[in-house]
Amino acid sequence: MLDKTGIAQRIAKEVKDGYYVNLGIGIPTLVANYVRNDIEVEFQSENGVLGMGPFPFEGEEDADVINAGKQTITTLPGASFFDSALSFSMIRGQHVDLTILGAMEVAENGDIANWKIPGKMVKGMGGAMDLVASAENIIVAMMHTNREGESKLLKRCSLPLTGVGCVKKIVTNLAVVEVTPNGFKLLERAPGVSVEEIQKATEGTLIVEGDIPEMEL
Amino acid sequence: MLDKTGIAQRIAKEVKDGYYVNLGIGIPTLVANYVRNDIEVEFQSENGVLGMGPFPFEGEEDADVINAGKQTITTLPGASFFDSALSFSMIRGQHVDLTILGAMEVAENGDIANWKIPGKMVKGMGGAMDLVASAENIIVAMMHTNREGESKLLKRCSLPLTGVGCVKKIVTNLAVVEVTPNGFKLLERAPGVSVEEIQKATEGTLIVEGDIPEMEL
Amino acid sequence: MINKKVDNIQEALEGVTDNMTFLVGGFGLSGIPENAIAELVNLDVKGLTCISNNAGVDDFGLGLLLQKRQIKKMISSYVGENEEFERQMLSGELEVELIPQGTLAERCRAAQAGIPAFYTPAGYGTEVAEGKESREFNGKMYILEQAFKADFAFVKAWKGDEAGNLIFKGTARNFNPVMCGAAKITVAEVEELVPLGALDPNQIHIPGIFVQRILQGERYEKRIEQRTVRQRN
Amino acid sequence: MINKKVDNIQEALEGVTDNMTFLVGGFGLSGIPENAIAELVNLDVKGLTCISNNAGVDDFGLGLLLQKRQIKKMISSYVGENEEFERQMLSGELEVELIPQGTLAERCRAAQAGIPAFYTPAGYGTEVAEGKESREFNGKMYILEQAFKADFAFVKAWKGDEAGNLIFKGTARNFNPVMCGAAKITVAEVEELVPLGALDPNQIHIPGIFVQRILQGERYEKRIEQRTVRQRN
Repeated sequence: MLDKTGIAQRIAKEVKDGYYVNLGIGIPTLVANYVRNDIEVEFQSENGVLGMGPFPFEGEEDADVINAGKQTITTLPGASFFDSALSFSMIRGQHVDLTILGAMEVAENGDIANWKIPGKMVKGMGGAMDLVASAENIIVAMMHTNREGESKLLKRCSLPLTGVGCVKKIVTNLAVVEVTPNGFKLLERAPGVSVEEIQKATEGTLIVEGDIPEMEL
Repeated sequence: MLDKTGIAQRIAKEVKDGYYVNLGIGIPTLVANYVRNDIEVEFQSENGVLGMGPFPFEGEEDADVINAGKQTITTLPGASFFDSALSFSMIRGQHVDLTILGAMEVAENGDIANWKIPGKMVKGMGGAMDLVASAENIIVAMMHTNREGESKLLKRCSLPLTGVGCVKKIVTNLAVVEVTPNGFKLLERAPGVSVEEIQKATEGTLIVEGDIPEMEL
Repeated sequence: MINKKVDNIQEALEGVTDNMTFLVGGFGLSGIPENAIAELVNLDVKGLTCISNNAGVDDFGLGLLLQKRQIKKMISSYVGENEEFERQMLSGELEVELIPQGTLAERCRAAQAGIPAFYTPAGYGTEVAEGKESREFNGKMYILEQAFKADFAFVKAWKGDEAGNLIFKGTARNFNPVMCGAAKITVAEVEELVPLGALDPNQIHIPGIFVQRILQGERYEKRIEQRTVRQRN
Repeated sequence: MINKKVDNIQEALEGVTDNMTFLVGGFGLSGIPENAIAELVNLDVKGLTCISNNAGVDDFGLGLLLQKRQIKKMISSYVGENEEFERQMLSGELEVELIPQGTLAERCRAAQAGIPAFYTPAGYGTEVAEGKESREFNGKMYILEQAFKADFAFVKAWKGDEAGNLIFKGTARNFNPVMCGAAKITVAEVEELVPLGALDPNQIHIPGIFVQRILQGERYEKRIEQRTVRQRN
């Protein structure tokens, strides 16, 4: 079974040479730490920066240079700043190659819910609805089950949706799953996790074809 | 009767302090020469410049600094360059206070035709359709009649329209006319021109109320 | 050049009254019009509708207006980090409309650009689409969104000149440029008001035509929300 | 950084074939992609649809493609100043679609921004509105216009870097920035390709994400169409 760092490590392998990538808050943010350094990748943050680098050294923080998580950041040579309209032109116009974000629920038809729990304080969708409605390549990073042990990979989402039919791949603490027209297709098992355990933790249709390899990190 | 310079001179009096002004090609371009120099005015050109100055001195022309008539220009302190989308945001978003352009025909309902004569080579509308559809304050600069002596102030336009119900005022070689719900209202006569002459040269409804003053230049 | 300079924040906010709708720049606490917000607190105008990506924190940004219950309605994309906001929202004192961040930006830009409405895929098939027209283009579904209408836009820039030309810095740019000219009156406060001609005409982010009033901000705190650093090796 | 640099114009135009649709930057002869146009002449591709504000003059700009009858259709706002254009248009060899200049700019911008369609007042009640949806918003009439779809965008910038970041100069900016990212492949040619990091991230007009290929243009004539000067006193 993977921890959050392991999920980030596994997702980092999905980041290909020449990709522009938007990372959501939480586990997705960690992905940047594990991307191979022999490939060229640029990270976009929807508040208006392309070419983000690491966090600044202490004492070098600039209030005018932050990411969408409001964290102080640095930029790499070749970076650019832009306004919110142009930032979402990048996203809506499908110029960003890969979007990685967290979720509360994903359905086997690719629907995603990650912004609202009725009856609880709702913070808002931020840029998530634009990202999921636009991205051609969306990977969800999340735990396979919620705190109550209930599956987050469902036949149908029960929570208010963020987007419809958009998720392509899910990486959880238990498995890598592809969203297909017939349901969740199991691609890889987390180290030490059996197909049965994954099956048990998956409410939606799980397609298991042949031997399922253990994932390599 | 006015010549083209006179028309430009008279229109210059319509340019008020604090106005952003877009000048069309032809007579409108001349207006800039006659605007009072004790007021603050900025000229916008739809190809992407605000704060145009006079033509450059010989030898100082820059191929990268032109107006919408493709003429070499200069800029004044406080000028800015921008792309075509932002330029038409200024126009469509009604940030430009006054648009002055030429016309082939104007109708008493404010319709304007200035881009196309069926059967003849059509060069295109350029920015004229955006300008007339958006501007809150449009003044047409033109001769009162065409080369055949036919009125250009009509009941209804006969040529393909550039915009509908948009012209507010017309300054011709004979008169200053306001477009009202009831027709063309005669405001001023050109020096030495009688109301009868204007009436004769106007096919549309001409409203003449009281004494019509001669225009001051 | 048309001079847009005003001498103080009181003059900059002249005409502001109760029940108005404001566009307020900034992302989190970055690039917010600190001086305009302070003066809105001072003016004690009530019943405001504020369109801003976020709602500040308890003791800074729009949180200052929330504390004094000046805001009737917030239109935002994300409103965490604010306990007073949460209290007013849950008690029903505060009306909240949450919209996608890109839609927020584009509705500002549409107002600036004289585009009354546009289609976007964001929110299709979700609550956000309720009551809105849905339509297919090239096999994909979109919803119709309309331009904002606002009385004032309060934005903050890095540098500006008397003609109202603006340059923003880093990610403090965010929603500020697209809010310029998207309201009846745009008030820009700048960290540095430079002499006319000091800005390169080629490098101006927002031409002065979109700005009605510009002033040198008196003081900027520029608070950092998430100070995140790495250690030197 | 993702390296977009190509070494020559042949590589920059790889994939160009007959019957494609191109967005071509420039206003008149200002800011046109001179090297891309020269190579299109050289490639002798035919049946092209070109979306460009103007159509060049007889012996420069897109006029060079017209001379070789490579263009099947022009979508422009203004096409004066070109006798060969006029001849082909009147004889029916060349299809011409004239659209308002602001609509041309906005249809490019819509393609860049993933907006499939938007409403504009330009052309309402005229020929331009024929066959298009008309609709009222806030008491004013608008027509629905759609984003362009194109195979290549050819743009010209002043400076650029290997990451594809672009800066334009003066009014040579015009349609170039809004065409970036508005086609499947955007080819940017620049007067000066500068080292990575030489451009201020705050002053980049178009970030490299909108550009697939960038190259240093070999030679620029930068012809002036209307040389207009005043005399020194």
